[in-house]
Amino acid sequence: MMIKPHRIDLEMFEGPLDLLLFLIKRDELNIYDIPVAQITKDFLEYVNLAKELKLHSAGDFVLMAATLMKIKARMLLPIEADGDEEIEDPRTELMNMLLEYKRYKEAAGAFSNLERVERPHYYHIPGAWDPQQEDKTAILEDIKLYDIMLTFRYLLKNYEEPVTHSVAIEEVTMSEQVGFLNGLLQAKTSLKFSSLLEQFESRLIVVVTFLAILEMLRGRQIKVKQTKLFDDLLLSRGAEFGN
Amino acid sequence: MEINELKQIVEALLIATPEPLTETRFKACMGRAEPVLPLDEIIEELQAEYSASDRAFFIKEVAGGYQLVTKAEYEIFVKGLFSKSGKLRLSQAALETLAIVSYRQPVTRNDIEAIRGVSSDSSLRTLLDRKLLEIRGRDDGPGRALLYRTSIEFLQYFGLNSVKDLPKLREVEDILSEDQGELV
Amino acid sequence: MEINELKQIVEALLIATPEPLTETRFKACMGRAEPVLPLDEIIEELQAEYSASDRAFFIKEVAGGYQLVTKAEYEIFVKGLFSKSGKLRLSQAALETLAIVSYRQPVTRNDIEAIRGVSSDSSLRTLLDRKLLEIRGRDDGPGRALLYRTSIEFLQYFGLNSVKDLPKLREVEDILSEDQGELV
Repeated sequence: MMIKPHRIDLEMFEGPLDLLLFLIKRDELNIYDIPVAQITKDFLEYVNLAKELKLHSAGDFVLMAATLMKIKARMLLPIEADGDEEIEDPRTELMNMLLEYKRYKEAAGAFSNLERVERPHYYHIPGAWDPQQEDKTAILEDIKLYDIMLTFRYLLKNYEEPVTHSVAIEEVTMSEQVGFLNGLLQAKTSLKFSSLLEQFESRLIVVVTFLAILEMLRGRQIKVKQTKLFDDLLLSRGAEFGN
Repeated sequence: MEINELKQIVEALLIATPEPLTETRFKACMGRAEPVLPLDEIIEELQAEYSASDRAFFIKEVAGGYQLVTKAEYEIFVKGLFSKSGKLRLSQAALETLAIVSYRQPVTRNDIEAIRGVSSDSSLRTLLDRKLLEIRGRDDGPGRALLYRTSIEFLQYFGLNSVKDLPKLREVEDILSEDQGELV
Repeated sequence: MEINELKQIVEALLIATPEPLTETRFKACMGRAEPVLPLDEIIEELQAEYSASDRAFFIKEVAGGYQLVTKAEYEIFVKGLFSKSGKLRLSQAALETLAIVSYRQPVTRNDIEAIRGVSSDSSLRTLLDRKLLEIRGRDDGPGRALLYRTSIEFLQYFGLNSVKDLPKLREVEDILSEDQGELV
């Protein structure tokens, strides 16, 4: 099935799990026995598109792509009958994730229905200010911790130390981040993705770095290992490292 | 105290209350006035009266109490009172996030993202802005992450009486057997 | 449009409106529905109806508009709604003061006013009255100013074990900075 994904298609999905569920349904795949090679190929097509489109959630798709490739690799390994230890299907964890996500996706649908039913009704809210009261300042209802936090943040931005808040917009390109990762991997044989994240102050850089990793992964300049789904990624040098 | 008097008092309370009127709150308002009927009996009488006199509103049982709401047929007029963003429908991402929080609360942001497989910052922000979620303390784990919970506004928004009335979450086994069925 | 229908629409609007219903707002809600009587005429009819049917509320003209309020005789019951109300209601000024004390405690009145840029006496008094803040000790500085902190009640209300559990600004930024990724 070689239907080229379009921008619209990709934006329909809430994330990599949603996209995988779609592929499984579209191709009538058995969730118990997912053909990993096929689904990885289809998935990567979408991910490349996400990258081109510079989607907000591209990083999450990259992570899933790495996971799929890892599962695919493990499926190719010969199964060694190693004593009476039971060998787990490398796809089990992914299957559980998909099923769990599907439950909540369905529940979201039920909430959406409730929302539609309740929408035409408006609650009576007594006047936010009490006409008997002389104080005409607005009374804020139901203050939450979040409001306290936002208020403090707002006050700090407006009244205090305005100099320290002049954050310069950082310009960062993908090729810069490729160079940066190359440099790091020259100095060290491997590095943790989480430790990379810690040094970036803006999410902009994080996303660009994600994209750089995908690029290098495709060019086999690096390898990515992950022991568990959504676990930390371990980056190391690939076959084409430095080229 | 006579039922008519009680009905008027409850009506006054429903007009003045900023949140659903519960039995507890009702008793607190009544103080030492005696004898008092249970709130739900008075509500029932009042509801019948509103219905008979063709009022544009009715009493809704929500979030463990009672609150006045407008009838659905006036929506086209009433919505003019609010800016568009006031009743914007929630996005699929926000609904998924809300579903996860509502069934598993209290949860951390990581818990949500582990299930959704995608960053959920912007949904969390929308839900906090709309007061459907609230931050409630911290996790005991090493990260001491912030915990999220649904609010009373969440119950009101979906017209639920309590979190026990949430739409049923299907079991994994059910989903599996259905999907297997489709393949056969 | 008939007067009875108009009365019902206005009633729905009065129930749902968060601020007094003005003629302008009423017209906006009616859109192109025609013909429409002036709001004050409809209000008059509705008022007569409420009075005849002994409702516990009436329509009050306030701030150039109309609002439903409870009759004065129910005041003794209604005030029970606001004693130790479940929801925290504060003015913007009081919220700002509370936010500063929460994050900067212990603080003096001067510290608060330096950040807010305005006198904060009355907010501090409100917050002390509501037991959200308390005075504990004095500053070591020359003025020996009083020091303000949040109270146990404050922690309980927000479900916190200690003030250390308040969300950190960095954690808020995480949620608020969602849109940056789209700039790539």
